[in-house]
Amino acid sequence: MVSVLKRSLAIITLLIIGYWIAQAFAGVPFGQDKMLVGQYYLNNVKAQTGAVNAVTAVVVNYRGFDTLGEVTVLFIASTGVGALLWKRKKERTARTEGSIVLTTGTRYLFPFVLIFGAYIFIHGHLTPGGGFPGGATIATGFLLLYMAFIVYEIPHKGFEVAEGLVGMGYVIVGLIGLMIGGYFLFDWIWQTWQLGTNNIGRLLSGGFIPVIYTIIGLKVGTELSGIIDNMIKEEVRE
Amino acid sequence: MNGQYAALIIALPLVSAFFVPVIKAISKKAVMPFLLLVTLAQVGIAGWVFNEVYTSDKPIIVMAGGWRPPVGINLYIGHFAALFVLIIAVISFFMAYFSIKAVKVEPLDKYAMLFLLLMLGATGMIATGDIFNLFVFMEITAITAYALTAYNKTGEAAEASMKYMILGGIGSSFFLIGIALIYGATGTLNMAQIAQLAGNINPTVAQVGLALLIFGLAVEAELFPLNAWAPDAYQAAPHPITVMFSAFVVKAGLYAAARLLYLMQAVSTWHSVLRLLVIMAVLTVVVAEFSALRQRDVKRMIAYSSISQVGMIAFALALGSQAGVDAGVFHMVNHAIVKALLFLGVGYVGIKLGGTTLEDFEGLGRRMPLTAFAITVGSLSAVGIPLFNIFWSKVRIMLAGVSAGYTWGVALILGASVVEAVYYLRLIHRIWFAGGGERLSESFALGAIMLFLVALILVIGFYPNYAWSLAQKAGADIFDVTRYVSNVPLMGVGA
Amino acid sequence: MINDLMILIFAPLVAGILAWAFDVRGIREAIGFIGAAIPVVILAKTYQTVLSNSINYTITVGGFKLIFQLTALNWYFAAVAAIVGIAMALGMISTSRSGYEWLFALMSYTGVLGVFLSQDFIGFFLLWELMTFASFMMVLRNNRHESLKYFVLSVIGAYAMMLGIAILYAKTGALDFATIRQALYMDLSIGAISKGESALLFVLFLTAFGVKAGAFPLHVWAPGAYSEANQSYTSFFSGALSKAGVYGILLLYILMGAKLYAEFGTFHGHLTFAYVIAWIGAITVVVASFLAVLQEDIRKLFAYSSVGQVGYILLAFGVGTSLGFAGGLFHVLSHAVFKGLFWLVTAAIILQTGKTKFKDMGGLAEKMPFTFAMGLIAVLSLSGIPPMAGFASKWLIYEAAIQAHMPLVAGAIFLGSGLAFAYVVRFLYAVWFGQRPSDLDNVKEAPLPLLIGMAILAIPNILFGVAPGLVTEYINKAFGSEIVGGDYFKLVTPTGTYNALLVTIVLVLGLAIAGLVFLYGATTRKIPVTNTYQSGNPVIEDYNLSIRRNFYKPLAEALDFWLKYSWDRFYERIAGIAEDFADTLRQSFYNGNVQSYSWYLAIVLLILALWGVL
Amino acid sequence: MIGIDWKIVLEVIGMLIYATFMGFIFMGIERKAMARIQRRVGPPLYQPILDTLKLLGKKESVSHGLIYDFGPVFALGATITALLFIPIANFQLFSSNADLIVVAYLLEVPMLGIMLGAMSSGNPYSAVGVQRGLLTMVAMQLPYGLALIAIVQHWGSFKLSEIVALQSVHGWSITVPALLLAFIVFDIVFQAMLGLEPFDIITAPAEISMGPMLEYGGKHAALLFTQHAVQLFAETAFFAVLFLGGASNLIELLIKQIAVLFIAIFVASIYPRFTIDQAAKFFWKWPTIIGIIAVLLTV
Amino acid sequence: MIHISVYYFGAISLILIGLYAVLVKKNLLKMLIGLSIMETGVNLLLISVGYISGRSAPILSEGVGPNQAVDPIPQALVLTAIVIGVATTAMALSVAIILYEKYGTLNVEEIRRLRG
Repeated sequence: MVSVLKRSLAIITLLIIGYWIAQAFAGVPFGQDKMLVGQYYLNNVKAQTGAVNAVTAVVVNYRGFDTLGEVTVLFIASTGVGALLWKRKKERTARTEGSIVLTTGTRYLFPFVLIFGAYIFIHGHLTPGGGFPGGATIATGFLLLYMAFIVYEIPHKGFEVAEGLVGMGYVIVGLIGLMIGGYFLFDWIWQTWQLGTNNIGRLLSGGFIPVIYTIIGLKVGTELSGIIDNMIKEEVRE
Repeated sequence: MNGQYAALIIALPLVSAFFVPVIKAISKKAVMPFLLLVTLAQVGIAGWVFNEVYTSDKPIIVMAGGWRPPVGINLYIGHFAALFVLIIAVISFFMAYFSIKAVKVEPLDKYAMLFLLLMLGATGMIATGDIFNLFVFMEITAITAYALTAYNKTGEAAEASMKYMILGGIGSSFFLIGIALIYGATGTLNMAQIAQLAGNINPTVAQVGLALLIFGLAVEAELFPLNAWAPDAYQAAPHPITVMFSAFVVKAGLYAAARLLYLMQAVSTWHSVLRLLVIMAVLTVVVAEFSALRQRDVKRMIAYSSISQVGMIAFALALGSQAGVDAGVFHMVNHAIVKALLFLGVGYVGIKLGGTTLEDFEGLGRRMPLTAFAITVGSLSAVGIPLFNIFWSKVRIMLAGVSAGYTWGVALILGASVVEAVYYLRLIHRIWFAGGGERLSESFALGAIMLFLVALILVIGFYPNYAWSLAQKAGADIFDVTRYVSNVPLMGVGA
Repeated sequence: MINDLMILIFAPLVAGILAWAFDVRGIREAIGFIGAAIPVVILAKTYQTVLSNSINYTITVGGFKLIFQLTALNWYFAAVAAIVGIAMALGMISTSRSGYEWLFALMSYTGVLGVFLSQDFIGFFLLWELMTFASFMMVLRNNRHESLKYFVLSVIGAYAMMLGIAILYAKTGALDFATIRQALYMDLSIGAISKGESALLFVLFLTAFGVKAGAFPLHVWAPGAYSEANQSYTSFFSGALSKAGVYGILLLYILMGAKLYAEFGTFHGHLTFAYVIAWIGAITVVVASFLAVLQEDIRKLFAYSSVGQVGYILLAFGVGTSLGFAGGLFHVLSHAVFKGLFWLVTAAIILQTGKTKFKDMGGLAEKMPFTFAMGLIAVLSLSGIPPMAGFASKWLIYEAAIQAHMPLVAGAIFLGSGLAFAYVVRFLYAVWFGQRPSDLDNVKEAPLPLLIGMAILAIPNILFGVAPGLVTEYINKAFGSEIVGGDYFKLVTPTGTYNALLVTIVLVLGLAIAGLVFLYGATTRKIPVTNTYQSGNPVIEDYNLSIRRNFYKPLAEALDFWLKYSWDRFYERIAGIAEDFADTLRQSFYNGNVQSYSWYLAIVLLILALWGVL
Repeated sequence: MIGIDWKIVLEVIGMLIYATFMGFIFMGIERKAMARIQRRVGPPLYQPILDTLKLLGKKESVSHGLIYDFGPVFALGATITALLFIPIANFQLFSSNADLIVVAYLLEVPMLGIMLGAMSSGNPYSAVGVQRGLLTMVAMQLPYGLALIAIVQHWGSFKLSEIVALQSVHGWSITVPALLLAFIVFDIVFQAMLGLEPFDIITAPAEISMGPMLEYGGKHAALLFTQHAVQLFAETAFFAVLFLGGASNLIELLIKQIAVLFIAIFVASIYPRFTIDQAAKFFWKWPTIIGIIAVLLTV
Repeated sequence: MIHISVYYFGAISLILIGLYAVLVKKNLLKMLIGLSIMETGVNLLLISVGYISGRSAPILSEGVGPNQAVDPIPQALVLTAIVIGVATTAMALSVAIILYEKYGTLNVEEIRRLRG
């Protein structure tokens, strides 16, 4: 009875809240052009950043600060999971190998998955995608390895250091911008050095977007792999 | 030096946090000293920023990527932010040292990273001038806080973290809905521009948007009844982290709420939002004080006390008057000092005596006189005894509250303060006049930190002029929206 | 920066901090005494100046302008505090055992002086709280429960005052007395403050000052707090600190008198609001005096007595005529000196015997003759025997009350003074006379500093008793009008006369006649107390027929109906309910279930939604 | 102040002698009348004088210490003081220098003297006597005060001489209805002031011997007897002044005093003794209510 | 009645469903799933706000000029929001692991040692 009451109360409450939010969104009509800053981005993205993909330009360049935060959030997640699931000694406890299809497939696919991931983040300024999907794709490769082989482990020491170093790399890129251009996260490659101005729409353009996306891709890849590693392994009592 | 170098307050903790794995790979023992060093450097930078802002009397606008707002994200380091960034840095520095003594649970390198990122998150929340960036920093703060709350890896810690997480998750989701509404209505995310456009938004959208933003932040700012996670988190977190929660993490949430609130003054239902906030704030004070009354665990008791003080700050900030905001900011500063001292003292007792229940505090005056003295001064200050700092801000809040027409609110808060006096004074009696025990040795450096905080309390208590002038400037920074808007070099996109 | 007033107010505090810091026996006493003596010196120095013009000092602290002013009226209160203060310091040299007590005793001294001298509400409130806090700390050391009762009631009072201050600030935009007074005066014609608000302000301030003065029904803290502090300090606590409440009532008249009069008019020819104060005072006198009579503990007895005596002052102020103020002010002085003296005597007794209950004492007059003499002076003064200071002030209050046609209130004074007589005689009997328990055979006279302190307080009792005009003349000057006529020795009101000197002379004459008869009579032979008519039974330790315990049992029987009710128990009950409520609240709200917590969020959203939708 | 007014000095000395003598006579009247009502012969009127002289003549008296000696002396001295501030007939003495309140208080002071002496004797019966005396005083204080207040409020002055003068113009106090009530109250209280039944709880001869006076003998007792005599005179005179219009000469005063005294004696001989709590309850009931009505009527 | 687009409706429905799970389900994992659903709903909402009828993705290649693309900002925001959501979920799951170790259950009504 209590449960029914609770459910019905919840439903009534939620419907009222939903109605309230919905009537507010009625004031933000769907499908209309409400752009203000967005239009500026669209108008100037090519000239100012060298990227064709406006989303990427916004993410990495115009609103680079958000992305720095985003990377940090992921870093926190990986660190946090590492901290919480930390044990003096951990190892994998899976008892069965993956099926032959899985193991074989993994063996052949793994390099391609990595390459595809790299492709995604390197071409972030041109096509949909970017560092995060790319990194996630790379992590998928490692997940495949975990699923296929019971003994496999990522080299966590190395991954951790790499994670830290690439993270630092991002900030250092930003600090170089501060030194060269006078602003933190300033796109010195595009705006000061003006590299690839003739190449808009091709790979070697977009200022530091590909650089940063590479960093992010590597970082996301290692972090997500680390999270998987942490969650899969269990404590060994001696 | 160029004002843009103020970006270092964000960049330094970040780069240091990323550097920790490398340090760990070199030597595990170097991690904590490194943490200390970084926080010290942060104090230096924050001090420079503070000096810069207060001597030039102009805010520093850091434009990330060189884009002028609203195209790029800007940091707005005005009087308030400069003051609080400094407070955050100093407290973090102290707590970094305290962590060396207090935190023994592995893995310390992760702890160091999370510590730095918590500091970063709060700094960012206070400094940012962009509403979505605020969300990002809020999440940085929140997720680090989740992780650190559970850091001790006991059942209680995990439980507290879980509660925090679920409530925080709901809060942030609705905050994001609020952002969506505001963005949809204005087409921009820059706070200054939102302030400019706020008057023209569809009233329903503005009302719901503002309400949701405040709702999301109120969870972080521990307003009743959204604060249920707070006592658990305070109690279960490692001692230095509790200090940081109370001293500045909550403050960041409060500040953000106040900032958004005043930026959106032009919204037609603004005053009703204020009234609602005042009600919530008063209830926060009353419920928290009563909850603390018979608390057996001192850390939890002080946590409730902290919540109630935060409620008082929220009350002041929600008054909608210059006097109220000034008083609120002043109280924030004082409360940061006092609660840092109290949690530090209680935490140190917890480490030395193995627990923080009331029984552990019996005879503390004989066992750990210095710590006992510090806790006593902190308690007396929290009660609002004159010649301690909180007295001044409390008086200010009360005057502002009644001037704004909330006599009932002030009456209830004062009534709750009586309850506060009761439990703090009981604690003091227990410390000095009950029980006994052998004298334990106390850490010299921690003693020095405590005495420094005690001295601050007394200096502000005896001669609050300087602190008050700071608070006034910082308060004007929040309240005077026109100045805020004019200080941000908007490009005039679309407008 | 440095100025006489600053030194006057803060010298005790600084001395207290120093005494606390150099906690070495001898040094701390010296520092403490100097700190307590400095205000006396400064007040003596400024005596001539204040009558003609006031001394001002202004300082800005934290954006507030604190104004201190030494006017004729303030000087009077400060001087009273200073006399008791120095006596307290002397007493504490003998009775205090730690720097802690010096710190807080002197801190409260600073608080009291500051309260009297403040001319703005922030300074007033600050020092008020400081004073409360310091006196609380003196009690906390000995008894947690009583001290908390004291503190909670005081803080309720202080916060009521804070609320009142804030309302005044909101209405007038000012915090200094002069402006507020003017603004409230202007408000008579503007009417920005409604009747309800005026009533609220009145109740708030009355609560604040009533608590400190121990006015019924807020007096319950007094017995515990007075008796659980160091008794030397209590002389100051009861003698000077409770006067802050009285001063506050006076302030209420000064600031809001006109406004309150305009709002509430008169009731049978009395100012309505003043009538309330007068009745509070009268009830306090009666209730506290009855309770004092029934006490079995020397400290409790004087504690209730103190409450009752302050009731007289409230009553006098409540009369609302200038004669009433004069009487009240005079009683401020005489209460301070005789009650301060009583507490020092108590301190000496407790210090020397270690006993506090009447049943454990007796026959000490032979062992501590000087203390006894001082106690007798205090008894004479308190019970209003002419020509003592206590009589002169009481006489003025009678005159004022009856002249103002407040017969019932005056009746309360009669009853109260009868009761006062009863309890002081009881004190005399139980402590000084009768058979001495054998464990008190080695009791010695009190130490010298304490005796000096007593003497300092005893002299004014006699001096202002024989020459009450010294005080009334000052009061006349302070008010700037001839309230009480006559000369140094003779008080003249429109309806009555009291020539203190003549009464003294006649009394001496009468005593001389009686003494002559006595001297010319037969020789006397001294026999011990135990050699007495006992229905044939010898008086021995086991068969002690002294009735020190339950001396006034018959009275308690006569009053049994009323004694069933107790405000103290009532408050304790409320406090208990509040604590239980707190438990229930936190157990049910913070119930530990995260799902409930999520519901709280949902409910807030629901409220927001309903408020938005509707 | 410097020049001594010899007329006053003579008046004072004369008055003291007269009052002491008449006081003793009043005591004699009291005993005689009481005896007559109880159908005894009773002692002669001058018997108290003889008693006192006998006590004074004793060779040696015992003492329990300084305060024991001081008590009776103080009591007598204070009584004399009180007497000198009451206007007696056409002798104003010092009455212009002190008013009703002073006199009322001075009349209580002797009590303190007796108590001091009694308490220092260490005798439990004395202590009981002290307790009873004080409680009686507490009990009667309220109606007593109310009666005095009624007088003062009605005549608008505290000065006894003025009250007398006003009565001679407007008629005696008891002719005023409100003051008649006050008179009734005062008369009840007066019973207790004189220590007569039903309020003779203080001495309660059969219960606690003589109460406060128990230990005294010799010259101490003589002093107390004298004190009692003077007090009797002073109190009756006070009564007469307040309610019976004072007097223009000693004879008139004497008549009024004796009248007052006889009322007291008659009441005393009719009623048995109250216990102390009964007395308190009694005083706080009817006399107080009547007193309150009286003072409210005079406002 | 109000008229809102089906996208908004869907997104808001997701939010409500998620919140319903949090409010009603006792299993911690289900509550966390609810939170995730809520986040998804919010992200969808954010994206929908940026959509402009008849325009294509904001990649300015051939045929897509600045006036033919939808608003890029919400998409950028959502990218960030998704990552934040992932991070929260990861943290929540590791906390859940600890809770299960210590309490032996994931029923939130039994995980309440900290109360009052």
